[in-house]
Amino acid sequence: MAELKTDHLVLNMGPQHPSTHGVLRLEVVLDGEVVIDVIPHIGYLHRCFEKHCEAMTYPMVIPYTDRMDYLASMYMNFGYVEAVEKLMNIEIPERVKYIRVIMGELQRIASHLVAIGTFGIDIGAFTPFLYCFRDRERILDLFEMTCGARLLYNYMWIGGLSHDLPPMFIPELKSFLKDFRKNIKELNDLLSYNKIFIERTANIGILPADTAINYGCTGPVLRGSGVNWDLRKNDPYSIYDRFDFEVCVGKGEIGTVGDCWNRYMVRVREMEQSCLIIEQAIEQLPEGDVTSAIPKRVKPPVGEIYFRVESPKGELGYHIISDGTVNPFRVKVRAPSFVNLQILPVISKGYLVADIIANLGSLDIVLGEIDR
Amino acid sequence: MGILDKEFTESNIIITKFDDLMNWARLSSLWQMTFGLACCAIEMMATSASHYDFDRFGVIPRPSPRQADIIIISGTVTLKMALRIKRLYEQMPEPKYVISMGSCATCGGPYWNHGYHVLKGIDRVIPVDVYVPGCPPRPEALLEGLLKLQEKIRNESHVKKQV
Amino acid sequence: MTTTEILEILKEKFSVEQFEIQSNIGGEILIVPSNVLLDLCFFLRDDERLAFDSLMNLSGVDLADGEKKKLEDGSFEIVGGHLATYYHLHSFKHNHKLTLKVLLPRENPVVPSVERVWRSADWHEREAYDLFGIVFEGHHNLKRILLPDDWDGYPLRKDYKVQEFYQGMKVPY
Amino acid sequence: MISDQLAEILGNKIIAYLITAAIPLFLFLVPYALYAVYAERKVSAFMQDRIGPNRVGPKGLLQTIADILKLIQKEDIIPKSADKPIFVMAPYVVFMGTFAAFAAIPFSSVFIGSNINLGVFYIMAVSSFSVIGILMAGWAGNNKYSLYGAMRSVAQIVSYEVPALLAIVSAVMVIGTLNLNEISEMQTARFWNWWIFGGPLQGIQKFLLIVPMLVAFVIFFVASLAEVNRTPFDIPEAESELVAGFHTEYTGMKFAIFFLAEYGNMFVVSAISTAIFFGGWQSPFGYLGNSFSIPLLVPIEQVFWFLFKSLSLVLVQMWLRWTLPRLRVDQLMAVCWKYLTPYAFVNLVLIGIISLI
Repeated sequence: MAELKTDHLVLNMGPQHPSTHGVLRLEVVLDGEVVIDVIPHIGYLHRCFEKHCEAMTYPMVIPYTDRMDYLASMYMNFGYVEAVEKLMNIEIPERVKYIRVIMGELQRIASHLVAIGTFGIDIGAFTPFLYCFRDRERILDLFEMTCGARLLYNYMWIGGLSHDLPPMFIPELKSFLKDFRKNIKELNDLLSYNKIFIERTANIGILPADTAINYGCTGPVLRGSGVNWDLRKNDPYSIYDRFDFEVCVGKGEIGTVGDCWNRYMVRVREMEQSCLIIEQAIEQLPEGDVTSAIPKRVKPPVGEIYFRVESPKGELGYHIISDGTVNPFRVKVRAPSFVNLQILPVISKGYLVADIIANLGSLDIVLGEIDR
Repeated sequence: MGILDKEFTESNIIITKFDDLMNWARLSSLWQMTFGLACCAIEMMATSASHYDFDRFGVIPRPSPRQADIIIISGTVTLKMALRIKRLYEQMPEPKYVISMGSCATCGGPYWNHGYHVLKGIDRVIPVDVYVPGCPPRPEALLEGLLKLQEKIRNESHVKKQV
Repeated sequence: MTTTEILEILKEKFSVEQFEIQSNIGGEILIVPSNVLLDLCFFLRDDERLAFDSLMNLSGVDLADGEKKKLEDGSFEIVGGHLATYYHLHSFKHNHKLTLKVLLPRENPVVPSVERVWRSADWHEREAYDLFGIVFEGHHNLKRILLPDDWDGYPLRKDYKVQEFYQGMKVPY
Repeated sequence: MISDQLAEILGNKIIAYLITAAIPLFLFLVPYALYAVYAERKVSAFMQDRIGPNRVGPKGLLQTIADILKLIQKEDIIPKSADKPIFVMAPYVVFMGTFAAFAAIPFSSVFIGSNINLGVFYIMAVSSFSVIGILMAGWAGNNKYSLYGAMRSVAQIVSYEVPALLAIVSAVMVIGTLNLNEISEMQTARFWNWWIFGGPLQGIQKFLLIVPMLVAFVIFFVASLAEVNRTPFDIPEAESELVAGFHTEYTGMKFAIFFLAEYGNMFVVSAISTAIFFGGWQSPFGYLGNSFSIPLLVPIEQVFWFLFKSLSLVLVQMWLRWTLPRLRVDQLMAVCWKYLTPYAFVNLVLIGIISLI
């Protein structure tokens, strides 16, 4: 009898698909349910950020940085303004530094909450997503209180901030942190240590440390693979060297180091660490004027800089080239998700269709940042 | 007729004209397509989440365009994506509605000038019923947009010719 | 390790005269010719003392140092001059950084692909190809990544002119 | 029964049968499904710190009615590349399985569509009819997601039928009848006579039976969750993977019928659990009608208790859906063949031994 011929099935996921986290398109080659290959197609949200930068002045770029990683806008601002300040050699007031850290860490919590919630949806648990959004809403309230915007803030300016903290901010923040600790515990009970959740995520999409480094992965993806690397600790910028916190790495107490569960758990633990940083920052917060160092005219000297910060997704790098005019000559953004997404085909091969979704969720990508 | 009309609008009787009933059914159960593009999609998700709760108005997300009534274009539409959106729109069954959420979807938003790859307004590709301004619109604004759409549906008619 | 010290180590294997150190606000930059780039990158990665195990960023830049030619419709075209690629390397092992810069002629921007050295270069190179038209020789899948396949021109070049229509949709506002 | 009386009035048997058949549909199934969907939305809202539908009618009570009216109005799209006859037929085949099962469900001692001797057997047989419909739907849509959903669904339902039936068989072995009405009648008087507490048996046998019966119920309940495609076994329509699974291509009323069938199925499996393990239509404390000597009240009470118990089980299904993540397809099969089926066999043997004592 002649052997039965079989063919691979090509499944097209996205750009509209409930769990591609935006407008990512995946071309999945399948043998039954087993994944032979995954080819990500990006660019469905290419908004020409880098072209805009060349046409705008330095301060005008800030709102566009907001719109790159729209889940972590504060951090996008943070990286950009610090880079320009370095380029111009501006010394900013102490209070500004502390407020930036507080905002940055709050944003990290908010971003991780979305990552965790949507990961829950990918696995099939809908309720944790809403719990995460409930907590995130309180962080957004804090931001709104400060600068009036919920999602895209344009809060950090070159040399300072747009507004000082309102008087009620610190007490509200304290009460949020108090409640949030409890909610993390609830989240752990509901999702992190759920038997089905563990079955679905542990030992799935294992990413060895050396592969992660070679592929340029950073942030929770790299730390999930057990590499103790956090720019806040290892290459401190701003005032992160003044705080006492722990770098969370995947320990592999459930599953293997580098699997989806460990990547997920790194985020949960990082939220706790962020709370710690914020608490320390509140205690040390000095008085002062937040707008005093804002330059009248932003015109950096000829030169270039590659400045990187640890955004919630990983290493966010700004490569800014200045030709001495008020417009940046070139701004290239090293977006963490852009690099992290490359790993998806590597960790998905040989697993099942459902595992692609789990892997993608555990990478926590944002398309705005990938396509820019 | 006039007396009866008043009777129906003012008192809480459920029996009403056929048109009104059908319109009422459509406006009360606008199933939304799970479809987000960019920043506004996050606000759209926030609108569906606990704090604002889209479900109150009968809006539930459906992953398949075949079962959806409204598509909320939430975010920047790029040229690469525009054709896909058009196809998605065509896959939806009539009657279907479009909410253009945020300034990017409405007119290109901040990307209107130098955005070589951005479509300047989704209305160049598919017809839009309600525009919601903002960058991004707050969830309240999206809810307002939904109420406006409901108002629009309420005045539609199966029988009468639309002008 | 500073760039000068790294250059000392590189002396062992390469003729250093072809390298040039450019001083700069954000750290020194090592300008290298494109023909030794691949060997250099392998060496930088594999040498124990350097161990640059990760490519953090790869940027393409249009230096626009050529001659500007006005066209009839008011736009301009750049003839001659250079494009450049930047490689921001980083070592997890020693925690030091290095920036490489390769100058490429604008008319024929060809540079060896470092994808085989660091896999993270894959998409970065595709992006540079997409937006600048820099050709990376030896790349396994050099296609447009952000823009659609049938797009005209390289948008981030300084003399880029937006096309009027794309598949029937008007592009400018 | 009712159909005979109708036949006398109308003079035509077929019309009479058709009318009788439609009664449960309009009297019970459609309103139930509508309000089950409403309840589902309210339950999920309650669990997620939300309010849920509250704008349409008082407390949102008319929400699902609006939904169904809207679905009727929707354009009925049949994709060009679809296999048209099969595509059109599929939802009705799925629904038929569910609907036919209602015939043998004992709502009370007098209200039962067909008091056949093979009730349990009949329901299990007829409800697996929906597999064919699902496969038809998945195939005819000519959509890869649909096909995946259908294939998964078929594999899942066919597999889970084994532990479900084994669990029922083990119970039926002690019970000694397949007639659902008789089973319900047996568990009379007080709730300790329910089969989940060992049934109306006497002495040591009753106490020995408690654990195996509980196990049988749990196995049946888990397997039935899988049969009706509910979380954690909802992989055939797994939203995050397969968009909407086998009904991806369906619009309007056809989609509504799938929905109706799904909620109908949820009730059918709950009804079987109720009839076999939880005393069927029997009241747990005795009847008010008997104590006040109003015999007419008893059947109504029976209907109440039956619905109460079944709907509680439906609520449990909803509760599980909004709490648990979803299993993967291979894990699903592993749960079935590596755990549930062997346990069901062991349980069968145990119950067999106990019933010999």
